[in-house]
Amino acid sequence: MIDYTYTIWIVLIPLIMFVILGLFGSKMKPNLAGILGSAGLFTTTILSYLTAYFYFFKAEPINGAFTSITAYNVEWLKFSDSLSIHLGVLLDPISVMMLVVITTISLMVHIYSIGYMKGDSGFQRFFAFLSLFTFSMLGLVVSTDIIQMYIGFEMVGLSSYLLIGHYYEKPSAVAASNKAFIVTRFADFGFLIGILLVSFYTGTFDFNVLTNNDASVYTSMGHASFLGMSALTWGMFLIFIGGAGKSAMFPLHIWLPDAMEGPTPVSALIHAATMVVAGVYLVARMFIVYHFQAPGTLEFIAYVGAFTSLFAAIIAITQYDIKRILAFSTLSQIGYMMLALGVSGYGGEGGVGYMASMFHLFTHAMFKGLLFLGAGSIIHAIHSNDLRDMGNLRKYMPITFITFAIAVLSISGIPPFSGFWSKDEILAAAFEHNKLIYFSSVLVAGLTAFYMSRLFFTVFYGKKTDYKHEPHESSLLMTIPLMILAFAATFAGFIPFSSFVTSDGKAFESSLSLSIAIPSVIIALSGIVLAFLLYHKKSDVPDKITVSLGFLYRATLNKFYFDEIYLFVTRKIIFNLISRPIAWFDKHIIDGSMDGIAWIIETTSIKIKGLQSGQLQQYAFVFVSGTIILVLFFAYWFI
Amino acid sequence: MNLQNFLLMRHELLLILLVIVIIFAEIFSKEETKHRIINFSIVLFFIQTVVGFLPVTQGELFGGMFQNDIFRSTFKNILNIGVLIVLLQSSAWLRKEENKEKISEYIILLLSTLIGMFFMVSSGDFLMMYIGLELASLPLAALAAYETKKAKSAEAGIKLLLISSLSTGILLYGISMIYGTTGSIYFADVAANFGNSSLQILGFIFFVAGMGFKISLVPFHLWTADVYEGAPIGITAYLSVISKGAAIFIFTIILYKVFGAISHTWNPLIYALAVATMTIGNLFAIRQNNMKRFLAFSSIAQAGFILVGILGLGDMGSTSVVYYILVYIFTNLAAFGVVSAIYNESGKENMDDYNGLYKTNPKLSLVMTLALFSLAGIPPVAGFFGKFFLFTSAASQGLYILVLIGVLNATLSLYYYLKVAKAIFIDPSDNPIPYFKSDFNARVGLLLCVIGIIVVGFAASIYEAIYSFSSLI
Amino acid sequence: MNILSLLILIPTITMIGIIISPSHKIVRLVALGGMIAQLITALVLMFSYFAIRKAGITDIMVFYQDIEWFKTLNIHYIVGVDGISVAMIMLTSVIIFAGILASWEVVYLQKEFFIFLILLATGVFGFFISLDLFTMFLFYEIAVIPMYFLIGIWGTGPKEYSAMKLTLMLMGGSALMMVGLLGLYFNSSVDGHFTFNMMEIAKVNIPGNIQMYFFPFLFVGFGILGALYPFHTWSPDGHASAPTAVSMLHAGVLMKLGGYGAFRVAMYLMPAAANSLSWIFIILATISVVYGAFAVIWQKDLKFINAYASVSHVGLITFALMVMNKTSLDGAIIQMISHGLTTALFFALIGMIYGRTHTRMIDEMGGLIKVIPFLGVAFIIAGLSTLGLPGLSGFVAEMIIFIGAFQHVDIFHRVLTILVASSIVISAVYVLRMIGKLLFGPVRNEHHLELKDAKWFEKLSAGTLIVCLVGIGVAPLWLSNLISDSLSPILSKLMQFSSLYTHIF
Amino acid sequence: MIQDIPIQYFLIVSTIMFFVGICGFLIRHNLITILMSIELILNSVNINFLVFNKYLFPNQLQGNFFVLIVVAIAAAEASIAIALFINMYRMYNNIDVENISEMKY
Amino acid sequence: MGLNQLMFFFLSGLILVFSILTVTSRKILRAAVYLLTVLLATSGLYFLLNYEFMAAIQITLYAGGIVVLIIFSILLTSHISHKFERPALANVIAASLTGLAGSFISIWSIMKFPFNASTEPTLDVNMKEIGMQLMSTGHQGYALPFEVISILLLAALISAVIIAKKGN
Repeated sequence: MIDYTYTIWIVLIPLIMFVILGLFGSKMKPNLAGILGSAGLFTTTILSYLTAYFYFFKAEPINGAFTSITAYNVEWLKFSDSLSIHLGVLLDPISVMMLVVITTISLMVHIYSIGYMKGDSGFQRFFAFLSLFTFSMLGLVVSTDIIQMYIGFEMVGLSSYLLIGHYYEKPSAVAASNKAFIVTRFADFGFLIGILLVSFYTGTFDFNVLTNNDASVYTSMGHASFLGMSALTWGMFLIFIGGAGKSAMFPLHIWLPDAMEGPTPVSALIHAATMVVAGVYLVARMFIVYHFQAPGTLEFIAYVGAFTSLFAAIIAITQYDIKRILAFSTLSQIGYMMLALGVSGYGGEGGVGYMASMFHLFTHAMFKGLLFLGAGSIIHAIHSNDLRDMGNLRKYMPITFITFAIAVLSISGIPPFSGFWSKDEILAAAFEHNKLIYFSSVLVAGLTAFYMSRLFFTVFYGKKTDYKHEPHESSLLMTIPLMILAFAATFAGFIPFSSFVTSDGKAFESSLSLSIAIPSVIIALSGIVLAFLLYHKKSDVPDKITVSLGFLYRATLNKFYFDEIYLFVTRKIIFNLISRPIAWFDKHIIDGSMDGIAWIIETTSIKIKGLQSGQLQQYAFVFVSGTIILVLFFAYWFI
Repeated sequence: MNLQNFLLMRHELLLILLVIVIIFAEIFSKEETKHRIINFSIVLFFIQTVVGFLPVTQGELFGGMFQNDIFRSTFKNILNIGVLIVLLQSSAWLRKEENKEKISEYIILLLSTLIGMFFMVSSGDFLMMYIGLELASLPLAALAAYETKKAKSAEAGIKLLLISSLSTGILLYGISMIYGTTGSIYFADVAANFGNSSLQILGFIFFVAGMGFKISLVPFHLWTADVYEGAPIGITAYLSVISKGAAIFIFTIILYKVFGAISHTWNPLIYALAVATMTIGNLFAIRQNNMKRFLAFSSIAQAGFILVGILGLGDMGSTSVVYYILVYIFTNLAAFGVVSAIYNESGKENMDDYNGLYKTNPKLSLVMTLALFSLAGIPPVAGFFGKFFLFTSAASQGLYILVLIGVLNATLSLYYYLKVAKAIFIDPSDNPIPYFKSDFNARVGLLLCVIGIIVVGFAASIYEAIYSFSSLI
Repeated sequence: MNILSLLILIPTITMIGIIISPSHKIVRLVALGGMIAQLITALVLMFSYFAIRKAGITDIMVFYQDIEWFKTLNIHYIVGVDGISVAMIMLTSVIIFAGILASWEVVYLQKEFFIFLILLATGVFGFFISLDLFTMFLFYEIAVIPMYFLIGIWGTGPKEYSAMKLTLMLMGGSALMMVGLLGLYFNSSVDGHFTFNMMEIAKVNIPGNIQMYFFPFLFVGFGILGALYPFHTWSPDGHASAPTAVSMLHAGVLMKLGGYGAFRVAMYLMPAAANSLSWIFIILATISVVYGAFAVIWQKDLKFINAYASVSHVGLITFALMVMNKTSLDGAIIQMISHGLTTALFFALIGMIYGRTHTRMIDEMGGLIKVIPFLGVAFIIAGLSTLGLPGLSGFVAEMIIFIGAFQHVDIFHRVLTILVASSIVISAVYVLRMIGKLLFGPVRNEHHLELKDAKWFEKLSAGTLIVCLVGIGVAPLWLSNLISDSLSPILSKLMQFSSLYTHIF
Repeated sequence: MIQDIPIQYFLIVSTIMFFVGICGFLIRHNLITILMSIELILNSVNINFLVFNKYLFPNQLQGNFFVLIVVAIAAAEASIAIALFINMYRMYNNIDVENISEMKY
Repeated sequence: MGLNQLMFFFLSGLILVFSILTVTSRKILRAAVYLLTVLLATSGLYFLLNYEFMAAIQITLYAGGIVVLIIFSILLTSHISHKFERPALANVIAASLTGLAGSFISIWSIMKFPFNASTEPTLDVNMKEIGMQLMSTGHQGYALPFEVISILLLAALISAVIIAKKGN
């Protein structure tokens, strides 16, 4: 038996780094802070790899399945003998896989950022927050307890907030960070209620109990139902809402594009590779419960995923901001993961969707991280996010060009790049399960290839030469991570994922099904070709197309006006129709009634002052008549 | 008249002696040394006060007309302390040029009203009570009009006298009916024969009206503010605490002992009077600017609170009432002491003249604040305890609604007490009352008050002592 | 000498020390010294409490001391603490310590300021250690009255109005309380031997109808201090006008007196009425939480923002109290502490920022984190605790309350829990909006570019509070243990009368 | 003897006199007339005392002495009142009740 | 109708009529004279009651003392020919209503009360008896009130003096 207790350090080292950098960072030289942060993370990465190595290769699977191991556990809060919150480290295939992903990407981003953020006034702060984020994310994935998961969700939300708002003097960055936090907070509210509901019926927060297939905890459940759905279904649904918020599923997706206001490495780390998949991870973590106890919700998840992927892909076509395109593509890809989970079965071959989802999560982290870092490199070079300012960059930035190309091919699902393999599994799973979703997914594959190629060709081809400053290739600190990730994006697809990460922990043999692969590759290729034709050099064809599409185009360009709808809801309804009236009500009615009492007393006091007229005879009159009235009252009426 | 009798009546006899001594002093002192009479009489009075504290036995004289016991004599001691403080506080004012000629008269009259109150407190029949009451009222009217040059003073005197006469008339009518229906003016006989016929109730209510005038209960209170405003401050203080306290005391005793049989009738009556008195007093106090007038209405409200305590019946009721009067004497005299010190110094007696007082006269301000808090019933000063016990006493009879009205009124009263505090501490002023040092006597008086305000609350033994005495009557 | 009486004695001595101090520098040193002594005493108390419990002593109250005072009325000076009071005493001593530091630079009538401040603290300490209802009431009023002067003299804005309103409303509350207390007193015995001793009254089964009569008095009376809807309006005005340390102490501790009293006196002594009337107050509390949170959004003044946020958060306390199961009660107490610390920190920071910018309107400030990073960061931490971020105490408290409340068998309570929990979203909205406007964005007023960051005492003040916030947030178990043992006697009494609420975890 | 006159007759007379006095107190302008009304009031009370004494409790003299005292006090009262009036007369040159309504509210 | 009754009605009529005249007369000196009449008639009632001593007191002290005092002060402060204005009608109505209500209630109560004429022997009221009781200190003794009254009179004297005394 391997002692995994050390894994707690995987989580703690980034936290310690955060504390050190947070408290003393401002007194350090910037580079020292960067190196310190990276060094800490490097240690963590090594530990994670070690863990993965031990877990997957050294430990003997029991009954051929990877078991989940509680490596570390501490009671954090206790409510009763049976109900308590624990914090700890839970190792199972997906959490170990996530450890690898997170530390890898995070390390890359750390190194990259030393170059990218050079000269930034908030350099140390940036690294402190990166550490905080890494800590939160790692803490999230190793949750032993659903509350720990919730805490992780909140904490990554916070770090995301802080990092998006890195350029806090830019109002748009502040607005974006607020939006990200509030929207995910809203989702977390759902998550919280879900937790409350589920734990109410199961009496536990512990994942080991909750996700135990034979768990008797569900059998004791009452038949409570609401609107025709069982309470547990509702609970799981609400928990999904939490995941949907973090993973920016429709309609909670609105924060993600805006989150691109943050520094690009942050986008790569948080808004592409790690945090946004937390929702997927959550669903995967509770997959057994979904599958057995709330299949309806799972179905729903599949549709939400499919819709989001299509919806985002469509929007991505029309955008001009390079990071926004990537953001929408992220949405789309996460939608893939979600739908894969949604269509998955349990155990063995049937659980291919689950496996595919995790697989895609893994490969996506690599190539999307790469895309963002590449985009960062481009932005760093030309100081703009706008596609229209770019062109012909392959000449100036060869390394970026090549690595970016690999990433684009990978995301488009062109073999042998990693994206192909995982996407193929997803399509296969969808095909098995639901033809509608399948077709939609294939369409998305094509769209993905198209808009990524559009981006690619626009940036790197064309004849644009009128740069104010000559763009140049980024420094080694930035290109080395690109290269490493490009390597990963190229070859990650060859990892036999199904032998490691499956729904029931048991390895199975997954095979490439040509009947699925060939159509999807053809679609992807045609997308690329179309994009090449339209964008490889400047032409007016795209403009004509946009004009002919009219409203549809404008709607897409404006992201189907979702931001406006949200703005309407918040500004008009919550602010103006709820908050303002309440503030008014409080000031004038509630407080007014208190002041009103004072006013009544004061007024009475003024009104009755005539009683004290200063005239002796009136006093006497009151005196006498008072006496007589008292006599009348007490001598006659009372007796 | 043996020694025993003398001891029983020593408060009254000593006071009479004191008055005679002062008359002689007046006669034999020279014009320029007249002001020494003040300190002379204060010292004498102090001795008298101390003697009053000697133990007393229970007994009655003159066939029951005069009754004394430790409870009554304790109360007289309380009054003595109050009067001592009043004398200390008025000495600066008495020394003023315009009052120089009438110093000893002032003291004599004051002391003779005190004699009246002592007789009233010790009375065992309506006749003595009536005489005591009159002796306690008539000279006060003259004292109220003491500043003969001032229109307000004259007005106060006339108002007091005439309303007092009217109330006496009504009181007497009531007493006559009580006499007619019970056949006696002795308390003991009346108590035995009092019934519930409407004529008796009528007599009783007329009696209450007459007493209500002295205690200034609503609706018999209207004279209070005007007289308080017009009278010299010392007299105002005297009226508001000593005179009122004595009246409340005998009123309580009479209610309990004489009219105990019809307590079910007077309970609602006192209830109604209490509510009216508290509320009206407070409502009027809110708007006042003149400090004396303000304290007048405040004292009306305080009388209402005391009535709440009376409703507690039994030992608890009388204890809480006497205890509160004790607290109230110190408290109100402290307030009047400050007002009078300031008036003597600057001639100002309006609330807004007090703006910024704390900056110039912090000590006086603190005394005033203590007094106000005690009046409002804010801990840790004595007023809190006093009020708490009053309400406790009423609650013991289950009168929770009355207690609620009472405490809400106390809250309302806090409003105007805080207004004074606000003027003193918060409101800025362009020309605040400049710093001054009041004379020795006044400071001693205030010191006594402050000690009283602080000690009486915490020293549970005082309450216990009163409680143990109250069961004796 | 009983250590509890020391908690009253030290402030008293400190006040005397302040009175005789010759110069204003010494005054504040004396005040600080006194409050450090107080803090140490409180720490000693806490550790000895743990030691006593560890030693297996299971008395409900420890450090019990009973001195007869008014014999005939059976009024005693009785002190004693259990875990809950110890926690509240710790809270108070931390906040008064931070408060003294936060008012380090009060110049105007400094002596008086510190005297009033410490007098207020004395009242609070006395309240928490009292087991006799009379002394408890006495200390309660001692705690309330200095507020008038503190706000009236050293406040800002419409200070007289606010001070008066605050005082009158709170004293109105105490008026109601008094009726309730007397009602308890006169029903505290079967043989006519009345008592104010809480532990004695707890042994008596007061008839149900009498409980129904007096419970509202006590609960609302305390509730007014606890900003129970709709009697909360003193709080925004009062806080807005109060000087920094006073807001801290008031929102941090004094409002807890309400919750604590409602719990310790009203609910503990009248459990039957508490059970049957809980539905009214739980609805009020729910309104208070949601309504308060919504009301914040529209506010522009930092202090109003925090005051309404306080309304919302103390509403949560009432809510949790009224759910009446172990977890939620535990949560209620922790929320008291957490809110105390958070809001004290908030007010401290607002005061410090106001001292620099001379405005509290968020529209008139911006980008301050650039110029005053320490205050900015501390402000963000306070904000995060307010919105219940994990790792800070706010989260712990809210989580316990939600979990506890949701364990209630009654569907009604669970629905309300969901409503109440929605406040976490609203609080995120207003906190982030406030932080965004105040600290981020461009610096709106160029004068603000010259502001200086926190001085040592400000750092110490805020730092102390932050350490406590984080300490509780990271490791709440000890606090929860401290409290939950002491809940059992109260809970068992409450349970005795709940035929409805049997399903408790 | 007077047995043929019922006691109530006396009482009615005195009562009416009492209230006439009170009416006088309430309506007269001149302070001296107000004082005279008070005398009426006291006089009616005296009648009461004596009548009760005579009719109901003739074996003692409580009523008599009460009246004696009341008369004495009434005299004292009147003397002080008149002193006050004279003092006032010096100030206003008349003694109307309107003069004494300076202090109010 | 016996002589006593006749006397009674005569005196009562006198009292009532002159009482009312006292409080309504618009000439002050006349009012004083009416008051005197009332007081004298009252002393007549006392004679009727066989209280000769009290009647004498009434005449000397009341009629002789107080009324003289009053007239004296009238002369000092008023013009004899001065005729008062009529009091305001509202005042009159309010006052008379109060008076009527008061007398109605009182008389009603009186009529309802069962007065039992005493069967005990009547004490012979002579000067000696009065003197004895006045000086007696026991039950039914009035030495104390007598003494206190003297203080009161002294105080009243001083009071009157300090007020009426002309300042310097």
